[in-house]
Amino acid sequence: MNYAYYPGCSAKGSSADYEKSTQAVCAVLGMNLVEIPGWNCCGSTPAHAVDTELSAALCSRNLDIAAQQGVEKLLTPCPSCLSNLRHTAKRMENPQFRARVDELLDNPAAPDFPGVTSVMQGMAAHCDANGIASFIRKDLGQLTLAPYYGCLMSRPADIMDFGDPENPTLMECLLAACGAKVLDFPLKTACCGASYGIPERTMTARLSARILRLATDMKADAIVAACPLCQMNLDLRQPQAAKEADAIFAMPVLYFTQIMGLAFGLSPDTLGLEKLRVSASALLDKLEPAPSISKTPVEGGQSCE
Amino acid sequence: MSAIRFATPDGLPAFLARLSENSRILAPAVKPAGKRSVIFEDWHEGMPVILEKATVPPKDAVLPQCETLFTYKKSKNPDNREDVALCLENRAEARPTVIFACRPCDARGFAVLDRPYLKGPFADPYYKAKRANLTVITITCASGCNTCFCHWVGGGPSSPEGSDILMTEIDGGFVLQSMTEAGEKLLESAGLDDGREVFAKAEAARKTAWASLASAPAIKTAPQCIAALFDNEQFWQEHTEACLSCGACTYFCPTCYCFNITDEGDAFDEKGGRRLRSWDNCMSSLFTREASGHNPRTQKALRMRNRIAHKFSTYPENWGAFSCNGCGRCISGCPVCLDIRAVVLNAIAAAASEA
Amino acid sequence: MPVMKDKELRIVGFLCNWCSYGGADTAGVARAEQPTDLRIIRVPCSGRVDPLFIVKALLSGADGVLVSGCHPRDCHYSSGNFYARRRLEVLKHFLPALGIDNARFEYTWVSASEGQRWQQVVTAFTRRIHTLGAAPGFEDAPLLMKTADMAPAPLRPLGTGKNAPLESLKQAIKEKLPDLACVIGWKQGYDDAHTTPLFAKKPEDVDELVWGPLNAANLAVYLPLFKGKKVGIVVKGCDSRSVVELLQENLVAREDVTIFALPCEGTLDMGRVNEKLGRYNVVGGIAHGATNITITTDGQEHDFSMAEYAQNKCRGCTEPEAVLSDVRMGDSPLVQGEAPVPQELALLDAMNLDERRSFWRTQMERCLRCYACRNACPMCVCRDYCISDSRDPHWMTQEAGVTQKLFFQTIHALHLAGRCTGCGECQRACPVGIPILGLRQHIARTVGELFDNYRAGIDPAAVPPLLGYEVEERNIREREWK
Amino acid sequence: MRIGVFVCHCGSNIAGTVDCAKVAEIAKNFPDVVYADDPMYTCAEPGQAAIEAAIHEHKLDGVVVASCSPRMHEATFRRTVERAGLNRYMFEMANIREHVSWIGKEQQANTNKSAELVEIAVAKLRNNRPLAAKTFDVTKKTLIVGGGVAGIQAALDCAEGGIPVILVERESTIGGKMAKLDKTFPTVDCSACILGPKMVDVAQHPGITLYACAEIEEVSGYVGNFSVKIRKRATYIDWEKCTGCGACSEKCPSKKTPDVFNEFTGTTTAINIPFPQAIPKKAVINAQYCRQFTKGKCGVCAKVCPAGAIDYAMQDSFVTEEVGCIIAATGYELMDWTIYQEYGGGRYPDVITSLQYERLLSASGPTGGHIVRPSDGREPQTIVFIQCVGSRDNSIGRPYCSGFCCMYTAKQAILTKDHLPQSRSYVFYMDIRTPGKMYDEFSRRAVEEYGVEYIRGRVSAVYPDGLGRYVVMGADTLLGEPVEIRADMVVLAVGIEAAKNAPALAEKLRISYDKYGFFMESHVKLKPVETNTAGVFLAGVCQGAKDIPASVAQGSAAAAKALALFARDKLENDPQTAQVDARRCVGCGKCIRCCPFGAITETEIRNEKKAQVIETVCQGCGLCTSTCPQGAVQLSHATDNQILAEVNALCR
Repeated sequence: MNYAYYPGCSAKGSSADYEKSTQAVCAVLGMNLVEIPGWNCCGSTPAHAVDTELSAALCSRNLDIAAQQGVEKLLTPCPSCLSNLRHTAKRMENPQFRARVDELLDNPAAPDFPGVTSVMQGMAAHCDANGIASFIRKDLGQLTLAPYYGCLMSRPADIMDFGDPENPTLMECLLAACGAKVLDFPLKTACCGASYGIPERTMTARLSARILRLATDMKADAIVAACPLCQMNLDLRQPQAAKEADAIFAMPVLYFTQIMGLAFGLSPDTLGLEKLRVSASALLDKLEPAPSISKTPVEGGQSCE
Repeated sequence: MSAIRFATPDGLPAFLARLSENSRILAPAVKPAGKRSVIFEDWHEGMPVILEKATVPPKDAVLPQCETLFTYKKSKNPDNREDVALCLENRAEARPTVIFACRPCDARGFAVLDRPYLKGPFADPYYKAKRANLTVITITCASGCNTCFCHWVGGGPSSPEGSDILMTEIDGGFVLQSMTEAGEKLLESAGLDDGREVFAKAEAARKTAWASLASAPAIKTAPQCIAALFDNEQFWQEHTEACLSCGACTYFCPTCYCFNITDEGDAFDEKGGRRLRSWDNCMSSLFTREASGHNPRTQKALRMRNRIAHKFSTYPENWGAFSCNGCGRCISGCPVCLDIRAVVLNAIAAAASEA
Repeated sequence: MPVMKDKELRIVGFLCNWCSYGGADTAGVARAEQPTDLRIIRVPCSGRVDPLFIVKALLSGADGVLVSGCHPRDCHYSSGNFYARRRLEVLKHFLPALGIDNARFEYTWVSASEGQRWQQVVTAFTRRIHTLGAAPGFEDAPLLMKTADMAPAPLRPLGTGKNAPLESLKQAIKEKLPDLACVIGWKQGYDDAHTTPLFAKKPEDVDELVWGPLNAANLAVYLPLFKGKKVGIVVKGCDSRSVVELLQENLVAREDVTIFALPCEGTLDMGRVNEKLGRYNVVGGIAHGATNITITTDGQEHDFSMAEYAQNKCRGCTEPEAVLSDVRMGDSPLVQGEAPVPQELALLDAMNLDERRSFWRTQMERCLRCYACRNACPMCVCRDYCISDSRDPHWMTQEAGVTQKLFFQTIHALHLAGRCTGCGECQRACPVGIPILGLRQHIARTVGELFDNYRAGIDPAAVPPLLGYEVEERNIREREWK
Repeated sequence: MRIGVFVCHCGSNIAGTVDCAKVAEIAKNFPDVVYADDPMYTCAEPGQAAIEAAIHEHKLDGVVVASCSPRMHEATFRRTVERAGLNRYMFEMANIREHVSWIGKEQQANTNKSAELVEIAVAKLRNNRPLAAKTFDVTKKTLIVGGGVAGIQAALDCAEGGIPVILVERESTIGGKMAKLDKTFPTVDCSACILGPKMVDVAQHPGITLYACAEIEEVSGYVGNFSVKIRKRATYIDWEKCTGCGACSEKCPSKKTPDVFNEFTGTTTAINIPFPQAIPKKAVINAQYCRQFTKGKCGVCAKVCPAGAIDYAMQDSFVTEEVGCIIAATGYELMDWTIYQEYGGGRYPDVITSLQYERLLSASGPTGGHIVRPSDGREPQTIVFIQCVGSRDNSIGRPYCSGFCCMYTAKQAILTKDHLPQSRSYVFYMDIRTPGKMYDEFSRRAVEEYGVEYIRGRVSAVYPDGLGRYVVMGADTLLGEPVEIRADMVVLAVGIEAAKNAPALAEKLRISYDKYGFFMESHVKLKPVETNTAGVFLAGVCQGAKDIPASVAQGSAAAAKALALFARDKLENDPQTAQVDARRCVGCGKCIRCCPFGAITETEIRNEKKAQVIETVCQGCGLCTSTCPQGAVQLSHATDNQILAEVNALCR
């Protein structure tokens, strides 16, 4: 099945591993991601706080491209892109706002935009827990994972559509379907401080440390992220956080797509694991071949949604 | 000597236009509908000239469905609010009116109304003013119809009673013959061609019309017969069972003249209070309901008796003529096809068998 | 009373004493500034607000009417506002049929504590009325004459009832006659081309009974007059629905009425038949074909095919057979297809508000207030105590103006809400052919849309929609307003 | 008629934006108005005297007062005109304060509007008729719904006043929420010790009939003569025989039954007596957990019961009581705080409600009065109390203050220190609201004597730290910085809401309730005990948040209302009832079908069916009047003609 796909700029740089693993896992699931042509930045720079209309114009252009393609749904892996695209679609419902944005565009934006959804939501909509289980080739039963959505994915609730903004559960659902032990991770939607990584390094370190410490204390084998910025922050800045917290962390921070890929038996290279700063080798050691290819159905077998 | 004029069909609009310079013209107008009707309306140039028998008689011209007799206003003396002044304003309206193309039965209706309103002990000023300003141009009938029976009750397809001008259709046009002074005056200034040459054709047409009518039963004894049946409740009940007690028969009757008086509005209001006179309907229970709530005619049979007796017994007793001119609208307009002719004939027969 | 020129419009509010009047007080206590146009009439409960008050105000010159009561479930009288909601919602749908913009009427719920909400309601409603401007009147609307089209093809083959088992029916009636005060049917009227009601008391009377397309009159109208007596009645399908409605309203007892039914093959539109017959002295005879009748007048033959001359209602009829009967004969006709939008209603639907006001002004001008429409209506059970000609209550004057006449039609239509079976007798009875049936059809459609496709006169045990309520109405979304 | 119009200045309240003299002058031109004046304060004694004088001097037979809302002073002025010899219904009011002067500043528009409102009132008054009340007998008996402290107080006061009482309690014992409390503020005396004797009094008072495990099924009738059908739920134990010995629960094998009385802090047996001081002290079987019901076999309790009181076949039964008034005292419940996901949404065992904490504190509770963590039974060292959980929070649609949480939180913090002297307590608060007698002193003691740390600010999240404790993250808004506390236990001061079945009961009683389910009093300030249904009174938290002293006071107040009602042998009805014009009535029964009160019946007049209004039952809503097509039923004082007169005055 084809899905229109908006990778976002991180996918081409800092989160190339996210992109790689997303493509790989989606391929396994039978989701063919078709990148929309000529997309641009979603405006998720500090610009969107400075000039809403300019930022919306950037998003509108992307949404317009998707609309011209005639797609119904657009997938994106990045919560920040998702947030910007959805906010724009919402704001463009206001005719005055739309008129101002249209002035910034070469051509007025399409009257109706396609719906935008995250890759995570897209996967859950594409196949239910049993469907995911049927692809499992490696047993993740020894892994204890701390799902971490980051602060953006579920907020604001009415825009992002992730259920309770304090307690989203979709990622848990996917990870559990892959056979891993999933922690009820209390800080799953807490801020990691990434956006202040440059001006307020201490604060960022403190916030990250809080998450890393809890995951460590809860004996997690890895934190599972869904946001390029969070992943980079928690992984790359782990020494800074450790210094701030006066602790030693060795917590691999993987994308949920990487975990899924591992469960599906994909190779670490395919999933871009080599890009991790905190190595996932300990984690890989805990993987075992799946006991049998045809797994017993996941309880209920219902959709994750 | 009456004036006799001739008008072609094409000449009628000009004739009416000329009349309308000084008068309001009431002429038949067609109201298309699932059930088409013909209503007298203020004529103005451009309106088609319709010569059909109207669904509603032109009674409204002298006895409006509802007229404001007068308005009354009260005002308080600013120095003493308990001192209230009452001011009456008479609203008797009478503008010159010409009824065009009513039927002889309709015109005879005015004669029926004239008696109580003008010839009784008190002349009604409102009626009188309107009547004095009214000129009636009647088109004679070329035939009878299934519901009308003018020749039973003293009329006929070219009966002149109540008309100022009789108009008869002949080949190529209409002969207009004045029957009254007013009619004569009107025709003389109407700008129409002389019609004496073709008058004979008109007379012939009228005769043909008379001849086409089915023979009329003798109903001369109706007043006595109906009076004799007054207490025969069964007779009246049998003839009223189907009656719905609506006002279609009376409101569409050219001779029914009963009215109701009501006051509306407030004397202290800017518009003042209005004293209204409106048609009343003796077939309704309300007609005789007294303020106490008592009603001498609760049964519709008694009300039917009243209507028939009034038209064929008591009015004739008082005025020497039926107050029915056989237009048949009470039959054609009745939702359940009650037939006043049958009631009268049956009454005569029943009285005979009783006697 | 004149409004302040160029500044205020006339807005009338009906507020329940317990919630909304209190809410308006609360707004006052909070000094919540509001436009000055509104004049409040205090009523005990929104359930006290007869929709006719609203029509009366709008026809008398009000530019807007606002009704406000307690929130659903909060009624001081527990359920008054539930009834009000249904009735006012029906009115809201109905007003446009008259040509009145229903944005001029609103009903809402404001509690005694919601001063702020009251301020918002008044401000928004007043703004809305000012946007609409002064209400246009009826008396000076430009004239507009329009007529309804003929209905499309009938849902069943129409015929003349020639082969109906009339003789067997007469036999059956004669058998029952000894136990009955009379049996109501049809007989020949003043000529062969017209029928009139028959009240058969003796067996020989029964022989006068006729059956066929001339039997247009709905005889159910006579039943309440025989209250307490045992009577029989011969019905067409449509008539039987009126009987059912009378049973539902306790105006006739089931054990008192014996219903004789034949399947109806359609009735003629006598208005058009008479128009075609024109003036004639005598009927020379009438011949029934299978699908047409031929009437000979003064030696001339006139052919009337049922396909062309049946009443509109017969074409859209889905109940040619009685819905309730004691003696039923004849074969059941096959009805195919859905009932179309009735023609008089389609005519209204096709007009905009201005046109409708013009239309009604043009139509109502010729009304003589003879009340044949009312008295021919089997559901007009008030009879001699209709509020249209009473002084206490004093709803109407005797004045002959268009608004008075139209107000009566509104009274009739609103009183028929959920009760009208669409028999069309009102319109058939009108001697001047005013297409008033459209108003009844409009309200019947509204009732159907709002209340689960309810149709009057189907089930004697049904609760008529306006005499009931649901705490949560499925199809009324009055709370979406602000 | 001779009508007098009085246009009140209300000091400057009206006269500030309305030219009252001009309104009076305009009014003089209205029909039948023979006198008009514009007094300064119409409702004051001189103002009322002036009305009386004018009635005499100008021979007035009708009076219009244009002033404040009739909801404020209609009754006042009705009495005024009555004193001067007029019938009280020959009076109308025009509301030119709340509806005119207070909501608009333009004098010209206001003056015009006031004059029009007076005109409407005059138009209505000209159609008014004198109305006279009817008298009827009273059943001198009170029914009280709810056996919490408010209901208990009302019951005892009524019974002491000589009025028989029927007390209906949903649970198997009376005592309500107060019975679950350990100590009460501000005196820290034992709740059971002060409530217990009152409960015993209820049981022993000959004038009180107690139905526990019972609910109101149906209510009909009207003030003075209610008929109430009560459903007695099946307890599966014949209470006539049960001696409350407790042998059954000792032997009951189904020991994992949730303990409702202990707020689910522990478990109990399927057959049990909720607590030792229960009144009535009778056992009840929880059929959801009883093996006899779930598995179809057991019968242990039937075997051990020395009185032979067990009856597994018992069904719900009904009893109908005739009473003259009803007091609703149905209390409250805690809102469902688990919607707060940031506090774990109920997933963390050591995050508990304050009421659960009361049970932990209570010597008769599941822990025998030892404060221990539900998760591991250890004594907590650090306890965080979070206030306003579900109170004053618009984000979840609960803007109201629950009233007593500040005080009990202080109490619980103090008791914590008493129980665990080494412990540390923190209280996160928004504002401290302690406006009762000795209340603020009490909360200060918590801070000053017991060292409870009060932090002004909200808690943003509570989460387990993975090491067995909880991280409480919040803000100290006084210091302006984030706070993080490692706690062993978190106690939430959960906001209150009306009892679950309150709306259903309100509909049966025909009283109003707000959107949170609290019953509506007749007037927020002046009639806090009455409801809009005559003869139904309110006591306790069912009307709105209040603490024990206020609940007790309102219980007594409701009893006083009942006693005052019964001080008369006969009652008068409100004559604003519907009247049937039998001549117009066709007996179709549409009014009978609609009447919300069953106040219209069918009668026969000369063999014809007609409607008939039972005037004592009719409440005057007028639904029948707008239902009757022929206008045969007219609501007195709001007849069609009266309302039409008002419409006509406005629209012509």
